[in-house]
Amino acid sequence: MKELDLETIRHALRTARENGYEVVRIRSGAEAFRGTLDLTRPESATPELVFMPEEMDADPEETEGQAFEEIRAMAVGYFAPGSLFEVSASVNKGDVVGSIRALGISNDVTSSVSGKITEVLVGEGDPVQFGQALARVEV
Amino acid sequence: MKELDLETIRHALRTARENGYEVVRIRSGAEAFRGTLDLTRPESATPELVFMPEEMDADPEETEGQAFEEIRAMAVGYFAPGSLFEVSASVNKGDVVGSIRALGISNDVTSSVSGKITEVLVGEGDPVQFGQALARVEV
Amino acid sequence: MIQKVLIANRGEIALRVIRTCKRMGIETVAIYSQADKDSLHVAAADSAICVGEATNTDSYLNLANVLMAAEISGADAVHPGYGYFSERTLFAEALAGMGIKFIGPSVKAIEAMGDKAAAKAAAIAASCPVVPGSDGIVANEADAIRIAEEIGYPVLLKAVAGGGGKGIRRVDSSADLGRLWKLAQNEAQASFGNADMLVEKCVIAPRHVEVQVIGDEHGNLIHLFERECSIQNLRHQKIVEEAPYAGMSEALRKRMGEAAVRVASAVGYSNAGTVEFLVDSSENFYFLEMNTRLQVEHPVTEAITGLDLVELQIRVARGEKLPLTQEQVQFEGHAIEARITAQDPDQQFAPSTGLISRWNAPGGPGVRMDTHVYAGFKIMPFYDPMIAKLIVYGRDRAEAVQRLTVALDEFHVEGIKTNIPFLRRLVRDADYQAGDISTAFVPQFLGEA
Amino acid sequence: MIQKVLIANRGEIALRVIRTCKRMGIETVAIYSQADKDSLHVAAADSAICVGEATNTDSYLNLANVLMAAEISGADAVHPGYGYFSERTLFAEALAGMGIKFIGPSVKAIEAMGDKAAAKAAAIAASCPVVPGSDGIVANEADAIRIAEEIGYPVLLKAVAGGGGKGIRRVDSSADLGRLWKLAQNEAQASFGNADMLVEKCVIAPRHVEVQVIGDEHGNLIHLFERECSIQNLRHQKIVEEAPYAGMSEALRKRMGEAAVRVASAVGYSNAGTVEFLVDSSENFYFLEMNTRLQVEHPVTEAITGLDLVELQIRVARGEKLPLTQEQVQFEGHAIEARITAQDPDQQFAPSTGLISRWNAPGGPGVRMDTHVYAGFKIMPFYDPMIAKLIVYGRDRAEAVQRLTVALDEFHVEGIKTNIPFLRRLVRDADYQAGDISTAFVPQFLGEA
Repeated sequence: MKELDLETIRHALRTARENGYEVVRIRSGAEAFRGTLDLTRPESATPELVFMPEEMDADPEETEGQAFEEIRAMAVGYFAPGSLFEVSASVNKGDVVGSIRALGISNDVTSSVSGKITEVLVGEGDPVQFGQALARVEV
Repeated sequence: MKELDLETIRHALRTARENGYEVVRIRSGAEAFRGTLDLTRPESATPELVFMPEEMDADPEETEGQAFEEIRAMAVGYFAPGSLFEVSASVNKGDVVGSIRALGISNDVTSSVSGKITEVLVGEGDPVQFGQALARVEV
Repeated sequence: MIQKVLIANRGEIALRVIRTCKRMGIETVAIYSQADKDSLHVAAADSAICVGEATNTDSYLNLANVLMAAEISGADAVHPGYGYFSERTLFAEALAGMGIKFIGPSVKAIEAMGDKAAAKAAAIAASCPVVPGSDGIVANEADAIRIAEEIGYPVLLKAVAGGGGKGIRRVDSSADLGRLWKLAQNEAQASFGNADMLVEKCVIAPRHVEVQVIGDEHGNLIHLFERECSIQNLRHQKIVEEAPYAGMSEALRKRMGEAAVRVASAVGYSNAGTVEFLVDSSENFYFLEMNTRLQVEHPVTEAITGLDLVELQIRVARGEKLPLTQEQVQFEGHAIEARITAQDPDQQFAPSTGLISRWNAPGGPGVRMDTHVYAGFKIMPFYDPMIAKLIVYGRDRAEAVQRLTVALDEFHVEGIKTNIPFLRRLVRDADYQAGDISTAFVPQFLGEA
Repeated sequence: MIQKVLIANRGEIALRVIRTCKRMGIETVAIYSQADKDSLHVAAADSAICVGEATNTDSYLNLANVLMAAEISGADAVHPGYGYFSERTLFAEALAGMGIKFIGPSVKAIEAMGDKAAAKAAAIAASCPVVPGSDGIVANEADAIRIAEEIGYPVLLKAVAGGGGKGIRRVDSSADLGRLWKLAQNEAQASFGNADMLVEKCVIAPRHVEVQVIGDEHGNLIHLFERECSIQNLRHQKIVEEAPYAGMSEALRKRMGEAAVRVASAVGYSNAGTVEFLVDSSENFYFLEMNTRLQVEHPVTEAITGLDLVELQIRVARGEKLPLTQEQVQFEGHAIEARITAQDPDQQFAPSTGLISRWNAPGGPGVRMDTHVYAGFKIMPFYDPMIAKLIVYGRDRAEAVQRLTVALDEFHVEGIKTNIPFLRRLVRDADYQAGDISTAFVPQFLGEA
């Protein structure tokens, strides 16, 4: 789920209006918006509002121009690494990197990205929950 | 109490910081401030923050260049108008415009502004609460 | 022994179960969907396991993920709450296979009561009155017409696999039966994967009265008096429930309580369950169905008996004998529960979602709040619209109604629409205040309003 | 008749009184300072009158404004809550002169108990044990030394006009007495406008146990059992209170209840009041003072007796006889109240102000919340730091302590600092859990922590 959804923006605007702010800058992950509210209009009228994408500052973790993503568990169970599941291994999107054993059945874990594994976060037999990061990949 | 106290500003800043806003503009009555937050510093550090008085936009009710203020009750009791308490009367700051009777004692009501009364909001014997608007004055 | 319980549910009921577990010194594991990460049930548990994305089928109804959450957590028991897997024998069986205790009745009892025809047969065998109708599944439309003419219109067509007010169609004359029979069968097939139907006499404007029972695994079974649940919306979902049924004669209370115990005993019932009845204006009562789980409205029973039903569930699940006999169960005072839902009463109760920007809940003497939400919580469209239960207690019904009225007036929510304005009007209705209610109350009230 | 009540107070206690008035069908008028316009007590009342600016002296303690608010509102009665004007005879007298009923005891009774020396004399006359000490006001330092040596150190110097733990100094030896005598006199003069002092034996590590009484205006007076209030902070302010005092023998309960009724009767007491005692480890009890008003901690008495104390106050104020006799008052179970304050336990409990950005209050079975705040409410520096009362009920003390522990763990507040982390540690203390407490508990606990 994306954090910066319409609801977030609506909430920010409401907060801004209630507090009398005119400029709203919202940042979330790789997205940023700047909005200007016309506070002289009543709330029910269409707000005079312009939201524009902004230049983002570099993320502190990405200062060297690198980007990281994570391979995540899409099931609850016990993890078993595949042969590709090790630091420095190159993976392609869709590659099977391991499996999650649940109720006696093995479910493949595929990489959601292409890149080089820089860190493995779970080991053989570790219990994992849905969405848990299994490995970091430099993309 | 003035609305725009330190507490309000602190609250606005906290809200701004929590929501990732960088520019905070606070307006209250005749005062307005604009602040810029440096969000890259941790909260405990002295914030990089400049608050400066701003030019105020005209109040929608003052579009014709007029400004209104209100004479307010500073006690709870029954109101009795004085001779100046009528529409079109000119009052000076400090003029006695009526009284509030409380526990058998009459307490003078003085005008907090100079100008012309444009509207009277209470009549002889009306009960009034603290802070209640008694009359509108064009200043 | 039960030392660690996984709660296979979400929201207020998960939080409710966690509260009792913590009080009993039992470790708790919550499960949650990605959309529910900020729910109070997650914060309250000792640990929490994410079981999937927002939608129910991806998370709370993802059997493999929920079972595996129980396994990897090391829980020795699972509390199912209500809804979700609470009445699914597959779930209870799978847990048994994993050596994890299901906090609820036996698979056999769930099965016996999950099939409406079998449940009705069990009630008849236990000398409990049932609504006149077909002796089991009706083979075809012709049989349905014959039975309807025998027992007299109006009749109800009920899906064998339905429940909680779902899968029911009223038929007022033989002219309508053919069309509605097909419709009802199709709906039942689509909703429950089972098109089998019953035909039942439609009791006019009955009260919905249910009896709480609880049994241990040593054959002891008692009832904890009744709840009056006639205030139901147009979809037969309960909105306002109370205990006791203040207008009930002591003789009827005794007869219904005993009948409920007989029905439950007939299927070897253990743990908490509810036997639902219709009661007509002449104090005739008819077995309706049995819910083999904790009920949403269980707090009103807790309020008048002073018992903690979740505690009793856990104690009998760990093999203890019931700590009290039928004679030791007493009730005092009157309790009412109002279900607070994120629904817009001005828009045909359409679900309302969004960020709760203000949540000023009522409080003070005699007020209990059960909720997983708070100011700052975002209501998502994925789940049941019930976001809180307001339970009030008074020395008698009049005092409870007064407390409910005051509490609803205080309850102030912004950011989403709720049914609170509707409830405020409802509790001011003269018939409601007089206790003159039936399942026909809300339709009439909405027609008048 | 009482048809319209002005509540001459703010915050949770004003809201608490409003709740009962509304339930009884009585119209309510709130008063508020400009700083309190968003408090829930203002929203809950039928109408509200602003009585001044933020500070107490400008608003809630502005006698003319509060009296005139009562007059212009058309209220026929005023409930004073606790603190503020609740024990000021001038206020009660002025209301009487305006033909407005003061919901509280007679001016004579307030006067008799407001003067510590007179109160002690009344207790002695009613054959109620008192702490050994001066027979009334001590004339000078020399007399103070003589009495202290008679009764033995440590002794307490107490301002005649003090109360609620204020205006008390402990003296451990004759070497300190001279200096502390002057200091205490100066403080008493500054705080209460009255430098008169008593000297009393300091009972070591006593329990603070108080008895709730209520009388009607026809001479009937009963007690509603005791509250154990030994958990007090370093300023002698109660933090955690419970009812009953679980470790008390039935014989002592009976003796103290009867003594409280005798003391109250001796001054012709009507309405609700509390007789406070010290109890030593040998079950000796000593009259301390009488509070002639509703007490902060009254909800624990409500929880175990099922009574609504504000309702009883209003009923006797409108001339009704007490609706129950001493024999009809029963208690069941155990209740504990924890005062939630906006104070930072890591900064010597310094007051904390600001916007409450998150307020996730506990709930569920046996939990009562009394508060006027919510997420979005701004805590101002002008008032008492107590922002909420958490009251839990259980079948016995152990269950109540468990519920309190669970509830405190759930209680999540952001934006301001609260004493909740301190309370969480306190309820986990082994001595606290065992009920092994005294007024020395908190100082010891803080020393250890």
